[in-house]
Amino acid sequence: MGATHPNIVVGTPITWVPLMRRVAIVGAGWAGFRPQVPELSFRELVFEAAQRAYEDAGVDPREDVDAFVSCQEDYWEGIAIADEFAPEPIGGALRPTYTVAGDGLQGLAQAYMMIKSGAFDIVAVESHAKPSDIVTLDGIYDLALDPHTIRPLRAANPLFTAGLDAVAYMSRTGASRVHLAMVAAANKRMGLHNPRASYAGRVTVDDILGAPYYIYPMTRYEVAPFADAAVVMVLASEEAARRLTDNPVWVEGVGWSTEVGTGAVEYHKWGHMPSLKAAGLMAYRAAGIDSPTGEVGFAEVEDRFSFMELLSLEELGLAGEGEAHKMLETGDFSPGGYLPVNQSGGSLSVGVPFEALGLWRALEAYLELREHADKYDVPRAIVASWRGPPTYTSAVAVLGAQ
Amino acid sequence: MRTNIFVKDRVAVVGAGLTLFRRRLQETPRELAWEAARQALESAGLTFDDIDCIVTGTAPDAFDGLHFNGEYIADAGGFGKPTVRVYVGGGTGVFVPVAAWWHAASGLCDTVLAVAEEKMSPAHPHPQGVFAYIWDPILERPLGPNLIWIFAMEMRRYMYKCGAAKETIAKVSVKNKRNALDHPAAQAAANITVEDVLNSELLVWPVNRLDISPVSDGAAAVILARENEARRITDSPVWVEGIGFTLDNTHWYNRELAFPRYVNYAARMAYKMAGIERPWKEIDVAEPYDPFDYKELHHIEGLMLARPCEAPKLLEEGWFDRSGELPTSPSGGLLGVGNPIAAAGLMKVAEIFWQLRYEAGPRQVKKPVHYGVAQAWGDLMQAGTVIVLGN
Amino acid sequence: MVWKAWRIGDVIHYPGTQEVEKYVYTPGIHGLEFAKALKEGRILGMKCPGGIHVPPKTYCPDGSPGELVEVKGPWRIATFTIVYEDIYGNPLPEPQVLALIRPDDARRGGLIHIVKADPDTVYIGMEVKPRWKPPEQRTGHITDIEYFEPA
Amino acid sequence: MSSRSGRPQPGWVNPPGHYLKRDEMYSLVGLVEYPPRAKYLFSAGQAQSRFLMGLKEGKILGTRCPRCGRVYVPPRMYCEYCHTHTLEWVELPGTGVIHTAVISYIGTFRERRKEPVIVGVIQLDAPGYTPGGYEFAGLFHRLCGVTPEDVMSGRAIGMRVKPRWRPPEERRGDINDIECFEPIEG
Repeated sequence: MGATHPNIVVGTPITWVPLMRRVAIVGAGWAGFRPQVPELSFRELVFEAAQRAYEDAGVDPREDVDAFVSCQEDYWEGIAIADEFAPEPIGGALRPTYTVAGDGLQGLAQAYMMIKSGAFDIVAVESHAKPSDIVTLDGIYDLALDPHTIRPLRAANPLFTAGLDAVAYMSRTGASRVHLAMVAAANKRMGLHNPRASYAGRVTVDDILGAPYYIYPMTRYEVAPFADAAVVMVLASEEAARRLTDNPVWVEGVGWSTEVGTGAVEYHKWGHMPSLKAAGLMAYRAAGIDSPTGEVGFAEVEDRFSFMELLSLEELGLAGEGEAHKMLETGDFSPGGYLPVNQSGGSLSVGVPFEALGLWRALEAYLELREHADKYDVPRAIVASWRGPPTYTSAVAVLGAQ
Repeated sequence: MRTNIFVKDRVAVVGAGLTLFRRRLQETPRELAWEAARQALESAGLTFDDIDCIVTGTAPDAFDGLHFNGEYIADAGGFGKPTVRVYVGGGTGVFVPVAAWWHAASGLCDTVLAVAEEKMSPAHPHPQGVFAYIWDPILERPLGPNLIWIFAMEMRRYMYKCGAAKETIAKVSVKNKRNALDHPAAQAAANITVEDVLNSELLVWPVNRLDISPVSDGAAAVILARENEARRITDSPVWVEGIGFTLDNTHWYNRELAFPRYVNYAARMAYKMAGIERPWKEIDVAEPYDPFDYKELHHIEGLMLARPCEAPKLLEEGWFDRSGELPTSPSGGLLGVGNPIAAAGLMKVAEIFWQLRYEAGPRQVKKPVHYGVAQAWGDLMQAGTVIVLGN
Repeated sequence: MVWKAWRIGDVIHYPGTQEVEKYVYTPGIHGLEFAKALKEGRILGMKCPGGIHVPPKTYCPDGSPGELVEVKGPWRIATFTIVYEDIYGNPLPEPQVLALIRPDDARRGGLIHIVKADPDTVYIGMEVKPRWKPPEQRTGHITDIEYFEPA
Repeated sequence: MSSRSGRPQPGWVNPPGHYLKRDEMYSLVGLVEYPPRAKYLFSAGQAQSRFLMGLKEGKILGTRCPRCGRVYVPPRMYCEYCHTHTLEWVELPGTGVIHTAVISYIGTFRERRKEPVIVGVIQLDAPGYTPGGYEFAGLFHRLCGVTPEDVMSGRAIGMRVKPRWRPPEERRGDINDIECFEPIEG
């Protein structure tokens, strides 16, 4: 340690090297994104996504990739120590490979730090989910609830904590059920243009308002169903990225935060999402953004539950507190509006591939920035994902094409 | 992977703490993690406010019986902080500070709390049952395996390849349980003989009960800081000189079991980063992972602290005793202190930290120490995680 | 995929579990006191810098150890939801009202519990009171409170 | 000790924690006992499905990597060393040698077994590997016809074995369609 970087003029403090070291996404691949993928094991599904990602990036995983990150949780997989199965399909066997038991976006943040540290040049991040392999989904969710204060109540639907948040949010901001339905209808329709959106449809606000409740105040249209999917992304340092591609998508900043552990769910600030706010601020700081107003081209934000899209926009500073539903009314968040949100259709039309959810949002932003960066005044996207319920961890990434 | 001349910031360990390791603790997993964090912070003269980021580690969720177990203990270092749980099975304990290293080395966090927790006692009728679920659900689980099988098979292969006798291997258990007598957190410290090991209950030949570490609850924590911060906190920081980790393929029965190449690759990565070329000479104290007694020898060879098949001979010569040439598991290891899986690995890192600060009290090794290595293993004979510390 | 098995029936779906007979969760340090108090029909909270937190969880958001105190009502609904369908979308025979119920003297948290009331009448700020099981049936669990009902 | 005066003691000195005896734990007020529900239906996928179907027919099938020539048993749809698809299926004779073997006196939940069972790793005869090399095609299974003395003396290691199949009508497309591996006579 203490030696100078060969590319730096002698006398320049070493401290500057990684600070200047930018991180880019140079390739991405996906597979699945269907309600069920019965023909493939989760390993084969991941392999398909990995092949596409490495082809996109133009790298050989056995030669060029320095480390591999896999994002998954044991109980989702039905295997204790599920990381046993992580290395082979992504080309990480006998290589530096590890698991993040968290959202794919948290895995992306790990890769970002690994590259920033200066020790790694190319890192692959993988996340996958096969909810269709789970027979007792409610039983699995039950295990996530505090065994003393919540689980014994035998709540009829373990996703109910989202309902508690939704009611608190609506009461605080004055957003109505119509606004929630507008979010769901818009996302379900936008998804019709997305090959990954299995749950898209020509749904109207009236259809939604007329549907029976799932968890008050939301209907089944407003709660994202589950999907089988795998996503792999390849991240690289600036030098490596320039070598590999002409149009890298830069990871300008990342942030992540846990508000309360699942052992203290009661202490959550209901109707808010402080973890999302903290993650956003962290990511903005890393990206050098003081205020996101006017600094962002589009956003892919959390919408597992319809109200979450509005709440996310507020917590991320993309809408004033209690303003998101008003901006929604004026079309600010529609394609072509002030800030297009969830043009991919969001998770409401793509579904929830468990831990791959955040990485999938990054994938959508990456593809859009790569193909259509010129559509935006500022070719920069905010990607935000929340892990819950019942956890209160969020992760945010700022991606840019410049 | 590049060598550390490209790394911006040196990162140091500045504090470490433990809870008791016991079969049944009253604390919830979340409380255990917090207690360990508190011990670490107090020993470093810090408060929870001083922590920027948290890295947590727990091994299989199926022990604690908590889905998202990382989320359950996530606030143990204070609410509202960047928290992530990393995971490589049994190797998690050493991997937690490895991940914490890049949190600090990247410049994103100044101080990082690395905390690992495990509570094995909630699973009934016996925590051993949980291990059934780490096998391949289609090709291995239907054979009704017990996890000890895989260790026994590896141990048998190692004995066969290296001509190591059960009597020799048992000496690891004797040494570690004796070392643990000086550890206040220890669960299985004892003064036993080789005969005691050989005469204990035969579980899976060649494994007897005293060849194995016990079922434990417990937590451990260390605090890492960037150079400037570390120098402010303490005048004797212990530097993270090298990190290494490797995950081998899933099919352990498609590989030679006598030599742990996954540990070897991880060790090479860590030594390369630390600039260590002759680990058998340059490493002064080691904490190889020892859930089973033969595993310590196996891992010593993987860590290149002995040549393949040489460790049993060196053990006989007293090479690995606290007063020896290269003391291993001076803490008492998992065999002596206990094995709350993820926490046990981090306990090993903490022990190297105390050894390098000359703070290990009665456990302090006799020789002067400059470099120490801690290592953990995990999964189906797959994961090797290594951290090299220096003072 | 460069090739595939011929028909969907040619791929196998293999049943498995990740279960043990049971898990035994110890209540923890504050949890034990909280449980004992429930048996006596009292509810404890935790004094933290900034106010009382319910339920007690041994340590406060800032990491400091909390101090046990008894909390007094009145209890109000801080937020609620009504579950109409289970996670698979099967309608429940009767909708279930779940709420976060906070005593007036607490600053943060509250008890998550079931509210026995007509779903249409529940609102934020509604005063409710715990309906305790008879003392001899109490076991020190959160279910010692059968439900909350309008006060 | 290099410690300054007034420096806090190291974090191992007074480890906190409340130890409980077994009975104490069960009599704790507020103890929650919970039987979990965690059932799955694992997609075996392309490779393992075909392998299991092969077992039903009394065949041990593997896949061959077109680049490095390794034959994988159990098969996978990809080569983990070359990261490429493996398309070609190979039927193996099923014979091989014992790589390691142990005698288990306990079951999954650590209960004592009435009869010990001998299990081990079988290194199968398969093309694509260097003899005596680190990697090989193999299976983990029960061993029969091997005595505890064979295992303890080390005679078992290197012994040539073949699968003992269950009768065709009892096979279900399951790893247990092979009853065990047994020594080849002579």
